[in-house]
Amino acid sequence: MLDMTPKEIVERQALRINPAKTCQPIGAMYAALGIHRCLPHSHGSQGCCSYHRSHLTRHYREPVVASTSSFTEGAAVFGGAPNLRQSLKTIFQVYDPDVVSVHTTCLSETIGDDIPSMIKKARDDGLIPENKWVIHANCPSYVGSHITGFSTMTRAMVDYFSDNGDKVKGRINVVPGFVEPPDMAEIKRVVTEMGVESIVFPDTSDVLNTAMTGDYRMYPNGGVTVRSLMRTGSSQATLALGAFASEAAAKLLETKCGVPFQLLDLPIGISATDRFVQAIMDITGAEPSSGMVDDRGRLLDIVTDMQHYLYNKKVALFGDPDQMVALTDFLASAGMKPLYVITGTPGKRFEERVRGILKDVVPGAVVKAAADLFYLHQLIKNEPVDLLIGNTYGKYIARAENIPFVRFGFPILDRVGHSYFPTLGYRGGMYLLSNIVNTLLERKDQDDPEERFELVM
Amino acid sequence: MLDMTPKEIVERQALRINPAKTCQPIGAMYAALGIHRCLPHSHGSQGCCSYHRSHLTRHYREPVVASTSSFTEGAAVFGGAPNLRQSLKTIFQVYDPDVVSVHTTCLSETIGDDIPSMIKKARDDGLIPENKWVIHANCPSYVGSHITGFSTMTRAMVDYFSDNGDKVKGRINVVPGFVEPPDMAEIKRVVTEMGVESIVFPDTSDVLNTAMTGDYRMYPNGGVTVRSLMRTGSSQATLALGAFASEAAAKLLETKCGVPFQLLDLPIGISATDRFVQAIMDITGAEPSSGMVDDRGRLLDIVTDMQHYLYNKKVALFGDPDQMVALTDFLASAGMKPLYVITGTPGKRFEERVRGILKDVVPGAVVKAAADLFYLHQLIKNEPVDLLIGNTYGKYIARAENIPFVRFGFPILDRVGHSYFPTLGYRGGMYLLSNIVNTLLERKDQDDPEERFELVM
Amino acid sequence: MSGSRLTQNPAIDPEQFVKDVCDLYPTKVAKKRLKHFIVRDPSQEQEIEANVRTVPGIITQRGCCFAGCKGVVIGPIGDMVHIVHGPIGCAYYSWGIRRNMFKPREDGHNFLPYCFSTDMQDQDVIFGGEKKLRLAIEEAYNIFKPKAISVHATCPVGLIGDDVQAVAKEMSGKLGVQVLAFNCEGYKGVSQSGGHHIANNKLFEHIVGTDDSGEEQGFTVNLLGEYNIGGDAWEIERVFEKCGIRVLSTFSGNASVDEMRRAHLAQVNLVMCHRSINYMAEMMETAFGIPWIKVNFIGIRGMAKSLRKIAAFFEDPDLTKKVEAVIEEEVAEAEKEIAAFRTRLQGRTVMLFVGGSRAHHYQDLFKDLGMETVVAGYEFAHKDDYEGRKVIPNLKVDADSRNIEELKVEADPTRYRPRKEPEALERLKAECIVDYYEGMMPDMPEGTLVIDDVSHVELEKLIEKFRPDLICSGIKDKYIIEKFGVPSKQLHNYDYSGPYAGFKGAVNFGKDVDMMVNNPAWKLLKAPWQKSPLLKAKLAVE
Amino acid sequence: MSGSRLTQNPAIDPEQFVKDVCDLYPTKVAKKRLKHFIVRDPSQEQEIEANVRTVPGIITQRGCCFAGCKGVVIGPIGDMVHIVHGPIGCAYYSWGIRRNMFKPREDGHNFLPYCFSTDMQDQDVIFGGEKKLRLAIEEAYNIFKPKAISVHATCPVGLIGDDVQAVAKEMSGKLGVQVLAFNCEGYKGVSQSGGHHIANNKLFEHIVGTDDSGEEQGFTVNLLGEYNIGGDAWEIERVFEKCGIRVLSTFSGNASVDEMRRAHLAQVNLVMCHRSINYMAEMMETAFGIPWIKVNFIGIRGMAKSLRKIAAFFEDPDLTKKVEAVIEEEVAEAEKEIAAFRTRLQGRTVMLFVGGSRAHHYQDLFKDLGMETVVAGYEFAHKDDYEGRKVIPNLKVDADSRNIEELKVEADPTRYRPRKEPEALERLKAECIVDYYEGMMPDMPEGTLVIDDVSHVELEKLIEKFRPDLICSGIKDKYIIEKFGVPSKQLHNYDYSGPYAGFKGAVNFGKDVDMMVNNPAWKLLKAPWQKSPLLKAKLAVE
Repeated sequence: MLDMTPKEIVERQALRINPAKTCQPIGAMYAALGIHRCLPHSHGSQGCCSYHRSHLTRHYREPVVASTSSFTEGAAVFGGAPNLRQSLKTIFQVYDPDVVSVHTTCLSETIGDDIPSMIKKARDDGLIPENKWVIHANCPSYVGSHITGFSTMTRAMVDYFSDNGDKVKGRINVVPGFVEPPDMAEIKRVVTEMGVESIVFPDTSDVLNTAMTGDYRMYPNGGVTVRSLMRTGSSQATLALGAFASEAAAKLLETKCGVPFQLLDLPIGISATDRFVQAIMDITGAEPSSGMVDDRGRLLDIVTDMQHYLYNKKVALFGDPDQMVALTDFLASAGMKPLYVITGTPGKRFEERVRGILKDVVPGAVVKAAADLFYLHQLIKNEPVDLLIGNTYGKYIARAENIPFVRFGFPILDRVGHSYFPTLGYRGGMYLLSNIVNTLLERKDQDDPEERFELVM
Repeated sequence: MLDMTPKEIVERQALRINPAKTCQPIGAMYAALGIHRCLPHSHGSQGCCSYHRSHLTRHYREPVVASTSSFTEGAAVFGGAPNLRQSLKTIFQVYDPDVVSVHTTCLSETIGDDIPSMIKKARDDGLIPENKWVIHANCPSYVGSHITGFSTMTRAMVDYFSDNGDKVKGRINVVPGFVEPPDMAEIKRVVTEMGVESIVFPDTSDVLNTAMTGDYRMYPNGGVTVRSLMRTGSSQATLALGAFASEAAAKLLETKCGVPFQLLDLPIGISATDRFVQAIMDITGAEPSSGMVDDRGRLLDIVTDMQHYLYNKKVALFGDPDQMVALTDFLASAGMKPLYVITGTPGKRFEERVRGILKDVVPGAVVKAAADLFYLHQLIKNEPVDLLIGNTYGKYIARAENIPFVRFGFPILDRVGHSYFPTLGYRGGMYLLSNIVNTLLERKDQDDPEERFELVM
Repeated sequence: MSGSRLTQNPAIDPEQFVKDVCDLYPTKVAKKRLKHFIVRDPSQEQEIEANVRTVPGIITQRGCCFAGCKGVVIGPIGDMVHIVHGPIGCAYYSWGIRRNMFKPREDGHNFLPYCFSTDMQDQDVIFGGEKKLRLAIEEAYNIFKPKAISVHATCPVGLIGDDVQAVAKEMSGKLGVQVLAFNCEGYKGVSQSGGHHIANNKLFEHIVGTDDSGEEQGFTVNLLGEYNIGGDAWEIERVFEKCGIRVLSTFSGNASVDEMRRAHLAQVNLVMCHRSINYMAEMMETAFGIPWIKVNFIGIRGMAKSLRKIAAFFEDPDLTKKVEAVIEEEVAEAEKEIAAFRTRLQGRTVMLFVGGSRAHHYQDLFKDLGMETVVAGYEFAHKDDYEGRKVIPNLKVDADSRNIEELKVEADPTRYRPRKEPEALERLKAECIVDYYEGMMPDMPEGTLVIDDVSHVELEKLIEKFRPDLICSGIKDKYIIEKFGVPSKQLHNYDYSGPYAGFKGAVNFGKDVDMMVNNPAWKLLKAPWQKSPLLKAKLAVE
Repeated sequence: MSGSRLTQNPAIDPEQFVKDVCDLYPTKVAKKRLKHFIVRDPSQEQEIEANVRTVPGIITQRGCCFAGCKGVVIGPIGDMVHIVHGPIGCAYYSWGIRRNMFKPREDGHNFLPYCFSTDMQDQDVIFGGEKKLRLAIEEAYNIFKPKAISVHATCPVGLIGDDVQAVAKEMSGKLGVQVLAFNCEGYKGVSQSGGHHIANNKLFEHIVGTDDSGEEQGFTVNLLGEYNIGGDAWEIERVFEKCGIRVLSTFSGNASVDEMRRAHLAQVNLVMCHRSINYMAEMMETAFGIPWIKVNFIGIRGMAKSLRKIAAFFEDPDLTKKVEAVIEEEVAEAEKEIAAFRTRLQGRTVMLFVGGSRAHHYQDLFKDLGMETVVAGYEFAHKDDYEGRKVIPNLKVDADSRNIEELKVEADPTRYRPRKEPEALERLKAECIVDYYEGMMPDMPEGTLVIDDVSHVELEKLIEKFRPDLICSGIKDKYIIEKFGVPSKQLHNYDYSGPYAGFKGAVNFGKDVDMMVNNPAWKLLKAPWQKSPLLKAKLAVE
C-alpha cells in the first residue's frame, strides 16, 4: 500500500500529494444545509455540485440536495448571470425552498461574477418570491479550504439575516463550526441543560442524520430558522467555536449588531469543554447541571482508568484546524504525545497555537498547516507512531505502516457512528476517547504473543 | 490459543469447561448496589465477597463496596448467626448504610442458615438502628446462575419494601433486569421523555458509572431509594424486562400489592423497543416523543445503510438469557444469521423462545441453555461464523479461530464503553449496531487484498 | 412481453404522468424536459432528446467534463501519475471513490491510491499557473519516476489561459517522460460525456500504437469501456482465459499504460461502455483496421451472447467449441446459483437511471433474475445510446458538442492491417456482430418509460406514483430513494460490492439484489402504533 | 533517614491517627484492630497482630483458602488440568485473572486459558457430589489426556462430606493419571494463607521428588514463590542466564508439573514470596538437604543484592565474577533509564497494602525511585513476615491455624543430599544468607505506619489524612483510592503491565509509576469554576 512513497522527504513547492483539505464550496454547501428549508446552489459547472453532493452523501449516508447553475462554455466566457436567473426561476417554482444559498466556485470567481448584483436584479425582477431569501458566499476554491467556505457561508447568514435590536439578556449565539450534526445537537443540549437560551448556527442536526421512516422529506425538520438567524443580532453574546470556522461570523455580528463575542476552542475534551461551559457561566451567570458535571467526571474517569494504554503513546493526527487544536490539547492532557499535527488548511495561526500546546509536552513535534498526507506518511516512515487519528483517507497510511487508526473528522466514508454520536463536549469526549482506547486495546490484543494475551485490560 | 480444544464434540455430563455463567451471589450483589445507600453483605466465606467485588470492579472500573460474614471453620460447623450479628453491628456503626442487603452463598445455604430469623432477632436485639433496613436473598450457588441471584435480590426489594396502596394512575414500575447502568439510565430517560412517571428498580446508574472528581463517596448519588421501592406497590403497572431476571419481582408485586405486570423482552433493537414503547402507550396512553421516533428511524437507517455488511452474516452469540433472546431477534431482523445462541444459565424457556425466533430464518441454528464456551468453540470449529458476540471470555475463541468479536454482555473486562453507552432502546441499538458494523468493516479492511482495499464502505 | 407493469395498471396513464411531472417546471423548461421522456411504443420510431444542456437550477445527476476525462477514462490507468491542474477540489473529489481496481504489474508501479494536484492558489490564478504546473510535473517526476504523466485542466485553468499543452510538451522534452495534457475544463460540454471524448482523443493520438514490440498471437482482444469496477474486468478475463481469448489491453480498468501502447496489435475491440469509448473503437478501426464488437458482459445470457459474438468474429471452430463448452458449464452453474434469488425476485419492478450504458446493460441481468425494468434512462448518453448508431449521421452538432474536438483519423501508413477480408467484415456487419449498436430503446417494451437526464423532482414523482421494488442509480440519489423505503442499488460503484460482470458476477448481483429487495429491515419502517390506532391495553386502569 | 514524612508534619500525630481510626469501630472491635497497627519505633522490639480472623462486617481485602490454594499456588501450573469441585463461581472467578503467565513446553500442553468445574447442582449437594466429580475427572482425562489433574474442594464440598481424596485416589488408579485433591474449602483458615500451606503440602508430598531422571549440573536453583505475574520469572531467568545460573523449576509461575517433579535436584531454593512458599522451602531442606535463600528480585539494588547472595552461596569465584559483571552492566543501564523517572518521583510518598510479601519487596524498588514508603501492611501475612522468622518459635497456634495440617517431614532416605558442608552452611546462616528472613518491619523507619489487614474505612482515613502520592493495593481498592484523586497501582496484577522484577522490570515499574503519579490528567479533577469563585466575565451585560 502506498508503495511509491519514499521515506526521504524532499521539499515540494508545487505538487500537492494526497491532500488534507478540499475546496471552499463544499464547506459553504454544508453550512447552508444547516439553515431550515434552505437549498444550497452551486454557481459554477455541474461537476462541482455533483462532487460536493456525492462527497457529503458518502460521509452522512443521507440525502444531500443542492442545485447548480450548470455552466457551459458560454457561461464561462460571458458570465453566469443568465444561468443564475434561470436557476432561481426553476428552483423557486419546482423546489420551493425558503432560502437559496448561492456559493460561487473557482470558475465563477475567476470570471468575476458579481453575485450580490445578480441577486438584487433577480429580486427587482420578481424572480424571488415574497418571504423567500437568496443569500450568497464567495468561495474562490484557490484560497483557503473547505473550512474557509464554511466560515464564509456562516458569515453570510449574519450578513443577510442578523437584525440589530435590543439585546435579550441570557440568550447567546453559538457558532459551532464545521462539526457533525450530533455535535451541534450536543451543544444545544448542553446549553439548554444549563437553562440558557441559545441560537446555534448553522445547525445540521436533524438535517443530515434523519430517520428512515418511509417518508422522504426534501427539507427535513432540522436547521436554524431564518427567524432565529434574524434574532442572532439581539443576543447577549456570541460564542465562536474555532478560529478558522467560526470567528468570521461572530466578528461580523459584533460589527453589524454590536453582539460581543468570545473566540473559544472547539469543546473537544475536558479543558476545552470547561472553557466553553465557563464562558456560558461568565456571560449568563448560569451554572452547569449536575449531570454535566457528572459527565465531566466520567470522561476524566476514562482517562485515569485507561491511562496505562494512553500514556506516552505517540500519535499522528491530521484534520481540520479547529479540530486539531482542541484534539491536540485533549490528547496531551490525557498523557499522549501528539508527534505530528497536520492540517491541509493554510494558517500560521494554527501552527502557533498547536506548537504552544505542545511546547513543553512534545518539544520535537512537527506541526504544519497547508500540509498533506504524503508528507505525514513520510514523517511516519521516519519516526513511527502508535496511533493515527484522522479522516478516512488516513486508512491508506494506516495499512501501509500497520498503525492502529481512529477515524475522526471529515470525511468518514467507511465507518458508522459519526452521524449519531457527538465527539464534542464531555459526552462526546467519552465517545471519542472510548474509541481511541478500544482501538489501542484491539491492537494490543492482536500484537500480544499468546502467553501475554490479556483477559483483563 | 485454546489448542487443547478438539474439534470433535463429545457429550459431557459432569465437566463444565469455560463457563458462560457464574454463581448467584454476584447477581444479588449487583442488584443490591442498585438501591441507594445500600451495602451488600455476603453471608459466607471471605473469598466469595472478594471475588464478587473484584469481578464487578473489573467490569465497571469503579469502587464496589460490600461486606462479608467472614466465615471460618467454626461458622461452617455451627452456623453463621454470630457472624451475621457481628457484621450488622460493625456495619451500621462504621459504614452507616440505609440498607444492608444480605445474600447467602453456597456455604451458608448448605449449612441452612435461616436469615429471616437472624434478621428478626437482630432487629429485636436493637442491632439494626431506626430507619435502617436489612433485607435478604437466598442465593444457593448450585442453582441457576448470577441471573437467578439478581432476580432473587430484585424480588427481595418487593418482598421487603413494596407497600400495597391506592394505585397512582400513569405511574409505572420498570424492572430492567441485569443490564448496565447506562441502560437503566436510558430506560428512565425514555420513559420520562414520554411524560410518564416511573420507578426503575434496581437502578445502578450513577452508582457504578460515577464521576472522577477527587471526592470519594462510599454511597454515590444513584440507586433507587427505599421510599421509591415502597411506592412500587401503588404503581399502575409493572413492566418486567426479561423473563429470567425480572419476572419474579414483577410477579410478587402483582401477588403482594395487586400491581399487574407485563413480561417483555429486553428492549434491544427496533422491534423489542417498539413493544416496550407500545406497552407504555397501552398502559398510560402516553405517546412516544418525536425524538424517540427519530431515534427509531435512525437506528433503522443504520440497518438499511449498512445492510450489505450485515446480510446473511453468520453469528455466534453467547451471554445471559434475556439478552440473548432480544439480541437474536434484533440481529435476525437486520438480516444476520444467528447460527449459535448459547447461554450458561439453565432454562428450557430460553431454548424454546430463541428457537421460535429462528425457526424460519436459521432453521439449523444451535440454541442451548446450560451450555459453555468450550462447546461453543467446538461448534465454531465444525462450522465457522463471521462474527462472535459475547462477553470478554469470548476473546480466546475469537483469537483461536480468528473471528471478529463484539463484546456485549457481562462481564467486559478488556474494553471501555459499556459503562457509558447504553445498548438498550433505539439509541442503545445505534451504539450496539455501530459497534457490530464497524467491527465487521475493520475486519474487511484487514482481509481485503490490496487491490480491493476500499476507501468508501 | 405485452406491455409493462406501468401500463397494466389502469389507474396509471404514463403519458399523463409525464405531462403532470413536466407541469411542475416553468413553462419553457417543461417544454424542454418533455422531449427527454418517451413512453415506449415499439410500433413507432421514437426519438428522444439527449446530450443537451441541463436547465440551470434543475437538480441533476450530471457531473462535468473533468469528471468524464480524469475521473472516468484516464484516472483508472494505474501506473501513471495523474496531476490535476487547478484548485484542490477536483483532484480531491476524484480520489479513490470510483472503485476502478488495479493490480500493479511487475514493475510495482501503482499510483491509484494517490491524489496529485497543483493545488492552485490565488497567486496562480492572478499571475498564471503554468510555472507551478511545470514545477509540479518536475517534482512528480523526481519523486516517482513514472512511465508517463497526465495533466488535467480544471475550470479556472482555461479561463486564465494556462497553455497546458505547451507545458506538457516542454516538460516532456525536459524530463524525458511522456506528459499528456487534457483540456478537460469542467464547463466543457453538457456532462461528463465531453470528457470521455477528450480522453479518447489524447489516448488515441499519443498512446495507442506507440509500441510495436512483440508479436501477438491468437485470439487477442482489447476491452474498451470496461473500468474494472469491483473487479468486473477480472471476472471477464477469467472466462476469457477459459475460452482461450487473450486481453491485450483494457481501456481503462486495471490499465497499464505500457499495455495500452500495444493495443493496436489486437484482433478486435470489444466495446462495453459504448458511450465513453466508442470514439476509440471507431478511430482504431480507421487507423489500424481493428473492427469492434459491442458486447454486454452483464447478465448470464448477456455474457453468453457476447461470447458467441466474439466466437462468431474469429470464425474458428476450435474457439467456437471451447466457447460453447464454457458457456454450457458456466451458465448451468450460474443458473443454479441464482435460482433461489430468482424465486424471491420474480416479477419485481426496477428503475434504472445511470451512466451512459449501464441502464441498458443491466436490463439483461434483471431479466435473468425475473425482474421487470419499467423505467430506464441515462445520465449523460447521446441519442445513439437510446436509439442505436443508425441515428449518428443525423445528429445535429450544437454549440456544446462543437467545443469537443473531433479528430480527423486516417489509416496508419505502417500499422493499418485489415483483420478480416472485406466480404467477411461486411457479412459480420450485416449480422450485426461488428460495428453495430442498436441502443437501449429496442429492449424496452411497450408502456415502459425512457427518461433522459432524470431530475430530482422527477425521481420523487416516479417513486410516489409507481413505487418500484428497486431503483438503480448513483450515490446522490441513493439515500433519497431509500428514505422512501425503496431500496436503491448504486450502479456506479456497486455499493462497494462486485464483480457484477460475467457469470459469477451475475450470481453476485443476484445475491445483492435479493438482499436489498427482500431485506427484513424494510418491514420495520413503521412502528406498530403507526400501523394501527392506539389500543388501550387490558392493563390500562381507566 | 530520620523519621518518615508522617512524623515530620507536626500537625499529624500518627499515634493519634491510629487511635482515632480505631475509635470508629465498636469498642471490642477497636481493641482488636489496635493490635494490627504499629507506629514504627526502631528502638523497640515491636509486635504486631497478624494472621487472625477479620471481624465480620469489616470490609477487608482478604479472600479465602481456595483462592490461596487454587488461585495462587496450584493454578499457575500450566500443563495440568485443575478441576474445581463445587458450584460454578469459584472456578469462574479464578479463571484467567491473575496474569500468571505460562509458555507451553514441547508437548504443547497448555490449560491456562481454560476453566474446569464440576458445576455442582442442587442434586449434587443433596445426594453428594462424588459421583459427578468422578465423572468430571474421567471426562477431563478422556478429552485432554493431561499429565496430571488437580481437584479443589470448595465450601459446600466439605460440608456435604464428599471425600475428594478418596475419589482422587480411585480415579488415579482407574485412569492411570496422577490426580491430586486439595481440601481447600473457602472457610478454612482466616485468609488465602491457609490455602498456600495446603497447596505446599500436597505438592511436596506428591510431586516434588517423584522424578529422579537426568543429571543436573552447575548452579541450579528453584524459584519458589515466584508466580510469573506479567512475566517476572522470565526477566529473572534472563539475568540468571547471563550469570550462568540455571532454574530447574519455579513454584509456580510458568510451572510445568514435569519440572516440579525434579525440583529436588537443585542446589538451592530461592524464596521470593516468603508467605506463600516458605513451607516448601523448609520441607525441601529437611527432606532433600536443599538450603534456601530469601531473595527479593524487585528493585535494582534488591536484584543486585539477591544475585550476590546467590553467588555467596555457591562460593564459586567464576560465578561471583560473572555475577558482578552482570550487576555492573545491568545496574548501570537500569540506573540510566530510571534517572528521569527518579527526578520526577523523588520525595513522593507511597503506601503499600498488598499480599504477604510484596508490601515489603516493593519498598526496595520505591527507594530506587527516590520515593518514601510511609505506610505499609500485608493482606494475609503472618507475624514472621513483619517481624522476621525469629518469632516463629513463639507463634501461638490458634483454632484457625490448627485446621491447616503441618506435615511431619523427615530426610528422604534415598534423596537427601546436603548441599553444603555443615560449617559452610552455618557460616552462610550466620551471614544471614541462608534460611533467613528478617521481615518487613526492620526496613520501615521511625514514624512510619505498619498496618495489618487494612480495612476499607482505615484506607479512607489514611488517604484523607496523609494524601500520599501513590497507593499500591489490589483491584478492590484501586478505584476507591483513585476516586480520591490519588493514583493506585495494583500490585497483584501490575495493572496489566510488567514484568516488574529484575533490572528491566524495575525500569518498567519506574515508567509506570511515573505515568501514574505525574499523569497530567490528575490536574483536571476540578473544573475551573470549582477552583475559583464565579467570575462575571467582561462580556456579561449587566
